[in-house]
Amino acid sequence: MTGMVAQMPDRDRKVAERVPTDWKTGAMQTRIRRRYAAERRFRFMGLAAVVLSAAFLAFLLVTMLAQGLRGFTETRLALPIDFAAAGLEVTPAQLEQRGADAALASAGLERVVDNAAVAAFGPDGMDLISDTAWIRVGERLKADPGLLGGQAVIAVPASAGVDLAAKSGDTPLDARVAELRAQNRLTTGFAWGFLTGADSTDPTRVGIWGALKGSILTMVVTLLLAFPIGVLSAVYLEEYAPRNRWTDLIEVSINNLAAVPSIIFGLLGLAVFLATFQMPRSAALVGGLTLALMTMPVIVIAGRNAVKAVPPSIRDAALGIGASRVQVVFHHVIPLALPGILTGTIIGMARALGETAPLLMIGMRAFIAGPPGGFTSPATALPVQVFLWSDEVSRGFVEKTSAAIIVLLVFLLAMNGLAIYLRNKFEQRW
Amino acid sequence: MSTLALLILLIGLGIVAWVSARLRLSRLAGEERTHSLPLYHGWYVALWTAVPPILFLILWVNITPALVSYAVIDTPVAARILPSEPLERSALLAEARALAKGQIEAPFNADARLLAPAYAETQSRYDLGATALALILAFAGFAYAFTRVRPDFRARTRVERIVMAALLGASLVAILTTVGIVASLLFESFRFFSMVNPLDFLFGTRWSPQATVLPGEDPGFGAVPLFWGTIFIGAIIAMLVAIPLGLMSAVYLTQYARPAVRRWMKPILEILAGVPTVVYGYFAALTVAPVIRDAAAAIGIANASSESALAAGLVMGIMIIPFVSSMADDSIAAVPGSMRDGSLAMGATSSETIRRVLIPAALPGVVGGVLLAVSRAIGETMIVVMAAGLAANLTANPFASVTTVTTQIVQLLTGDQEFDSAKTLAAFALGLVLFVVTLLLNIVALRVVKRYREAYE
Amino acid sequence: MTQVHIDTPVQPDAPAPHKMTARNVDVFYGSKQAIKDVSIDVDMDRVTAFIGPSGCGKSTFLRTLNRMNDTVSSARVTGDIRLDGDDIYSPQMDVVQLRARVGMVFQKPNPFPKSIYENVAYGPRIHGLAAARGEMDEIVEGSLKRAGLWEEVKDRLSDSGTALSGGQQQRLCIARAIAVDPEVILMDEPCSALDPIATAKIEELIHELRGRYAIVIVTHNMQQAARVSQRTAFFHLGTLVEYGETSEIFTNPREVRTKDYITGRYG
Amino acid sequence: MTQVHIDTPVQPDAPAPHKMTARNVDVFYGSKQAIKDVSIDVDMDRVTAFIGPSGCGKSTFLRTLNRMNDTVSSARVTGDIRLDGDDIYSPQMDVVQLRARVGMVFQKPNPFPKSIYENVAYGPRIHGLAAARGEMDEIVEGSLKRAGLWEEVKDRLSDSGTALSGGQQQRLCIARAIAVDPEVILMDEPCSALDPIATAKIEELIHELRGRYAIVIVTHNMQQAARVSQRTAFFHLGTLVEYGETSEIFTNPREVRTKDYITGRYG
Amino acid sequence: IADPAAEGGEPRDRIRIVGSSTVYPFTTAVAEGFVNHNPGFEAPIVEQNGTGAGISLFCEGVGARFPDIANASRRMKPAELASCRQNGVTEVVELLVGIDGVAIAESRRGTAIALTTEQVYRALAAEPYGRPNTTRLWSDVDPALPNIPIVVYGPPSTSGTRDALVELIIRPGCLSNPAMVALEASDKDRAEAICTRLREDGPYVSAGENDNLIVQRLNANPDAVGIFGFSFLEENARTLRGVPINGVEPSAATIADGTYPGARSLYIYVKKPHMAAVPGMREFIAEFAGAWNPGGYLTRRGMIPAPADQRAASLERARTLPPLTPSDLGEAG
Ligand SMILES: Nc1ncnc2c1ncn2[C@@H]1O[C@H](COP(=O)(O)OP(=O)(O)OP(=O)(O)O)[C@@H](O)[C@H]1O
Ligand SMILES: Nc1ncnc2c1ncn2[C@@H]1O[C@H](COP(=O)(O)OP(=O)(O)OP(=O)(O)O)[C@@H](O)[C@H]1O
Ligand SMILES: [Mg+2]
Ligand SMILES: [Mg+2]
Repeated sequence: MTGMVAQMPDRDRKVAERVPTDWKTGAMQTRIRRRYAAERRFRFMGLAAVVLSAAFLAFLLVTMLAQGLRGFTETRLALPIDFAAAGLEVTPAQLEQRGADAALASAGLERVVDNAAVAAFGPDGMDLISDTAWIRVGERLKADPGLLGGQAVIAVPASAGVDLAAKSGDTPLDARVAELRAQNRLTTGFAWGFLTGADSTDPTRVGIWGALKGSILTMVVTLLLAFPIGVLSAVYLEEYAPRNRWTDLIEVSINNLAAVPSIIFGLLGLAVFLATFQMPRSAALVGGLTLALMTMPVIVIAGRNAVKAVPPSIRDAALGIGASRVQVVFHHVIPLALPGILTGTIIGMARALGETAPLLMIGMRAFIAGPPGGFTSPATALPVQVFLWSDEVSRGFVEKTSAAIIVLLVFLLAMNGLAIYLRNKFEQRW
Repeated sequence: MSTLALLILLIGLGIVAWVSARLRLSRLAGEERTHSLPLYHGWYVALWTAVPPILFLILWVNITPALVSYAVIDTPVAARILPSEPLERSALLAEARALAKGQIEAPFNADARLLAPAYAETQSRYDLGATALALILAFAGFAYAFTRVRPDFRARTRVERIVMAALLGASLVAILTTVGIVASLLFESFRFFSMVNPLDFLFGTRWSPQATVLPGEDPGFGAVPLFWGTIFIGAIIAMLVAIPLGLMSAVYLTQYARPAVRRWMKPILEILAGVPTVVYGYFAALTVAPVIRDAAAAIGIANASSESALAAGLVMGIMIIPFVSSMADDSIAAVPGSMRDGSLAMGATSSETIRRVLIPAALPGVVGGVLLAVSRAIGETMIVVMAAGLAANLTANPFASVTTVTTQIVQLLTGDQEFDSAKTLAAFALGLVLFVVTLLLNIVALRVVKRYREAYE
Repeated sequence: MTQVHIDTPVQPDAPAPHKMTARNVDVFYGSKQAIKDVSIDVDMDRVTAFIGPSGCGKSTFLRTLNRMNDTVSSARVTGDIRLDGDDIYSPQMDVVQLRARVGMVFQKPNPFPKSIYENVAYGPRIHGLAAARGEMDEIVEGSLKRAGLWEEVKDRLSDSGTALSGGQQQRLCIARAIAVDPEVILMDEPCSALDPIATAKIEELIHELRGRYAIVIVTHNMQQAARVSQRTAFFHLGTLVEYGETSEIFTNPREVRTKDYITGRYG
Repeated sequence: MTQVHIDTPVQPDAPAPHKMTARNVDVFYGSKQAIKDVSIDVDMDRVTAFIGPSGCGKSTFLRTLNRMNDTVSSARVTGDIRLDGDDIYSPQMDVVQLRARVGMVFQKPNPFPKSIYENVAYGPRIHGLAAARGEMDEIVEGSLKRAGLWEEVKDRLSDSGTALSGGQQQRLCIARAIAVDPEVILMDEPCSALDPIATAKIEELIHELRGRYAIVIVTHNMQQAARVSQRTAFFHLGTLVEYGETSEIFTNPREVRTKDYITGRYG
Repeated sequence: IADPAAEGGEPRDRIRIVGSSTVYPFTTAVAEGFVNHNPGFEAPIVEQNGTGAGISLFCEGVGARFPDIANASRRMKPAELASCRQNGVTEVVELLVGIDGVAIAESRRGTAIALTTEQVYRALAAEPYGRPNTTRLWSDVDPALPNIPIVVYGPPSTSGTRDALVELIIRPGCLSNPAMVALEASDKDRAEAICTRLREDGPYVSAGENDNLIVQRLNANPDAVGIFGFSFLEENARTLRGVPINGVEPSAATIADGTYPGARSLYIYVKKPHMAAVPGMREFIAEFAGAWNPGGYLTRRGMIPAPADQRAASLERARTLPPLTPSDLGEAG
């Protein structure tokens, strides 16, 4: 303080020299106008960035919708069949028993349907109806065994070529389809089979349920493993871990695992679960394990942030009346952090649901014609199915791929929406 | 008794133990205040009753099959029919066991039928032993813990110690995973490097892997084109898209947008990161790539590939936008409001405040975010698999096709080649490189972010 | 600093044992010493006030009295602190019980985000103080009554504790502390976040509670210290500068630093 | 509340125009009124102190004087505030210029994470006050000298401003505010984060700056208000309770609330 | 403790098939037909991992851990059979299921060209006849060819179609030169390198496994030529046209009778001991045999039926399941 007093004369001399700023001069006004223009430009750039990013998203979603919605419909042909005359070796009683499918298959229903197609549409009839049209006919028969005794007109799925020609044209079958349409034998309907069936080599018969069920089974395994482990380690690291080299190591591992390319987890699954532990290839169990390892760090990080966000005053309050540290955590911290943890979990699960590359590594890219039976039976998952279908020969798969993408996106958007809802609902209550 | 039934029985015993411990405590304590709540005494005894036998069972389930098999091998029937070749022998044993358990109806090898009864008999003997041992363990544990239940017994401390052990165990899973990754990559990579010189691999410029490596010939395992492709797509093109868009979006949303707009737009942009990469890949391959190729052709670039680095990088950049923007958002938000107030109070406009004060102050955080985004981009697989192609070109032409490390891993491991060949093993070596690079990127990024956070906390 | 001789002003007449005694207490955060050689006694039926400029270590010292400093991993306490003659830092001492006996009320009201009833019942519940539901109801009612909150909340016991006003929240926290039937209550600036009316209520409550508990209160407001306490300790830079009867400290401080502080020369 | 007649104590002799005048100012945060009908004058060559209990609206009112409340989206200001007779809330008023003319210093020192030089040069640079590098050097040196910081930092102008001690940082912030040559300086509890020695330095600085600027200072410390200000305004619950010469307010308050506050009955 | 019975794997309830990605679409179609016609059985798992990898997996042994059927886009090599036998897989049944073509095609909008195997070899080999490849235009290869740049989109080195391309077109093109035949006798490795390595300096573009993309690229670039499975050509016959090789255009007929050089037979290999142990094996083979006839659903998916006599022989084998012997392969090879 004394030093300051000593300098004072010097300061006063220097200070007096400045003239007050005149804000009204032309130069100053121009300058201010330029500054405001720069401000507007900058702001516009920001807005443009937001709009552009949102536009990309909108474009992506609209494109997928436009391409994929057609995948949910199928073209059907009205096929007259004279069951009485066809000589189908099956009785109505058999159709009501458990072995109905086998009975129909061995009774030569396929041949009957093919013959009916040739009879109805001419020599190219078999190319017009789907290879598996007879299965649809069989289902009708099971529903209504009475048909066996007479004639019926059954709407069967058209072949991929007809379907494509009917929907988009520009195929060799266009003329034929126009003819059929003129005869009123062509209808379009919602393809329920797409929602209930499994993979197939025939685009008119593929379904998403097999892959969806595979995804669900995989996700169940992932959730059961990643959630408890993730939450417990988040709690440990945030509430108890002493600061030492070990916890640093755990922290580094977790942060690193959260960013390790997913394909490396695939390599891990391949080397550890398949090669070392001899677990079954292509199984949802292994997929779930692999994805759980990938999801766990995401949950840990979200969990730690949520735990950190619980105000220390709550812990103090509980400790202050004599709660032990485990009681503090289980009575107060975890319940309060739960929304945050759940949000992180959902986001991690959504990421796992969309993940493809690691599943390719552990053999979940096989062709499997039926929905998986359990955790150890072979399965695919939705994104893998998308990848596989995008590579199919037949043009009919293009719209099916997009349709599968729509199913996948619906799930993901729902999950993300739920996470956002949770986050907004529980954001900062204290 | 089957393992499952035994497990249920043990859990039942645990419940009985839980209840009886509480009863004993209330009888002993009467009106006296106990050190721990009855609940903890219950848990203490229940855990002692159920956990040791369950651990034993887990161990048992893992070793009995072997013990049973050895016992069966020693039977006279086995000595007569078992083949000496180990693989055949084991197949036969497995079938005999499956027959004995009724899992299959017909074996591959008819001899298995002869062995099945021996299996069934031995197995039931061992199962009986396991049940007895488990029950003895349960009762011993129960007796030990039950006698310690007294009002002044510190049951809570004991139980909490177990909880702590469980917590610690959970957090070790992360380390195990890391060790697993490193081990699985290192082992296979060593095998690869015993076939291919690591220097050729890291610095060679020709990538054309052959299944067998002939001596004295370029093996075509020069990974530089892959590294370049990865950097070109992930760190250059994608970032050229993601950094400006992400940063400016973050700036707009945090500094300009009304709270309602921010509340809606932020999650909407985050959806970009939630869309599965396989969808982006499909989108890139079918929608973006043809447009880019046509555009290139229109401006006179001959030979534009339909699988271009640009298509993959562009789409990847879009995917990465939310990473950059949310990290930038966080870092800008972490700059104390007083900085902003300080600048505004000097008469600075918002954009001057943002450009001259907020962004420089948030820069380390933003840089850390970008590094994390880069590590995410170079690890991305499906977009490149579907949109950028497989040609290992060493080119800076964005319209040409390039390939990346991750794509090659997928190709090498799912393509048509034999296992154990240099080609397959190369995938693990590439994985190792990828792992090391992301590890370094992350460590650097986290350091940067952390140091910067500390500066304000 | 002059060594404060702590026995002089306390009990001129009888050797009644102190509720808590602290002798030569040092507290370190890592290598930084926050409390230097402090000795103090806490007695039943008295309110002891800690005053001093910001950062002088009032809260730190208060928290050593019920081992809340255990939660700060870098904190280290040396010296001797006894509750009814038992060393509270000895390995035999169970912190959980200690904290039940030495309750604490914090600067910012921190009710749990649970119902008012559950806030008060939490402590008795974890300590197993109530055998039946009816007993618990009694404890809750009694504690809320003693905290002077019963009339205001009796019709909405199931509302969230965080929905109360600041002053009510602070009284709820006091009720919560009382519910486990402590012997000592530590209060760290309990009124600094409250408005004058709420402050007056809390001060009145402290007066009423005094008969039953040993109370230690940290405050920034010297007038408050003068109003509520019987004995005052003045801390500065981690040392105990002066400790004595409140009336004496405020009218006739022995140390010049105390006087400067009380008259607003700094702080 | 009694309507305060603001003209009485101000200028008994001459009608010299006020630097700033506020008349019937209300401030709302959303629907909550934080300032109710406040009228005040700010004059050159004087230090005006705002005192009052926490949350009474001192900061809010201070920030209306240079429109810093514009940054709070929910804030709304009505009434009439003039700088040299110009309505600062009129659409013609350019906030950028206004804030250059009415500088502000905050409670917590907030230097930019840049060099000391750049901290001071920031304002002149954005306003284009210096044509050449040499001119800027002069401005920086002059401002630092006036803020009494030059001797301490002249050898390390390129060090980061955040590396200084708290008191130095606050003086740096004052230098930064001075550098754009303002007419009024608003200070919101400039010493509350500082130790007594740094506080003394800032108080001395305020004395020196008084000759050149109109200064408004918010403070919690009544002794500080008494020491540095010539006029004091006492706020309570958003209203201006009493406004007058400092000497009078502290020795002979007219309102009982003022008296209670000054003597520590609440707050 | 290691379980001596653990290496055999758990018993199986469904068929496992591995091998060629060329045969894959046909096998999956049959797998599907099999499930539809035999609702009681579990759906088979079909994986595509390439003929070589598939056969080596297949040959690892008999038992539940090992696949039951291997798809192959070429015949098993005697060495492979030997390794099978070494691992105890003594009874392997070979079934010829049909024929596929490696088609060379171009856009219908481009200049029509016709090539010979030798021209293709000279245009695409890394070192045609031991000298570096300097050709850039088709006319560099042969002045008679059009004066357009060589742009060939073909399968990547990881693909089975690539093997077929090399075996069926490149190598014969190479060996049409007597010097190479001589070299093969003297320095096998060198000849192998000269005759099988494809150039990597631009004109040959390794496209992805995704053949659809090749089709798209051909549509975009009318001067380019693409190499892929014949079924893709059929599927896109409206926009693409096959390039004749040695004067023969790729078509179902020319491929079936073997005159088109890019034709190859498709096989499946079945382990006889598994026929009894894995449920559904017999039915699956029967399903296959029903589908490979002309007009069967496999032919509608682009597979070309084998000549009638070969089909009959295969049908007979499917019934009697005669094990493959080295001499069978010797005759063929
Ligand atoms: N967790 C901690 N780690 C390190 N230092 C700490 C910690 N808590 C407090 N300190 C330091 O210890 C000293 C005493 O702090 P304490 O909080 O006890 O002061 P106080 O008198 O309560 O101040 P206030 O009036 O601001 O509450 C201060 O210098 C503070 O910076
Ligand atoms: N951004 C805001 N939004 C809503 N209410 C606010 C905001 N800022 C302040 N308030 C409220 O306005 C009232 C006045 O606040 P202000 O910060 O002006 O008080 P103060 O006198 O400066 O108090 P202190 O001494 O604690 O700084 C308070 O009730 C406060 O809660
Ligand atoms: Mg404190
Ligand atoms: Mg304030």
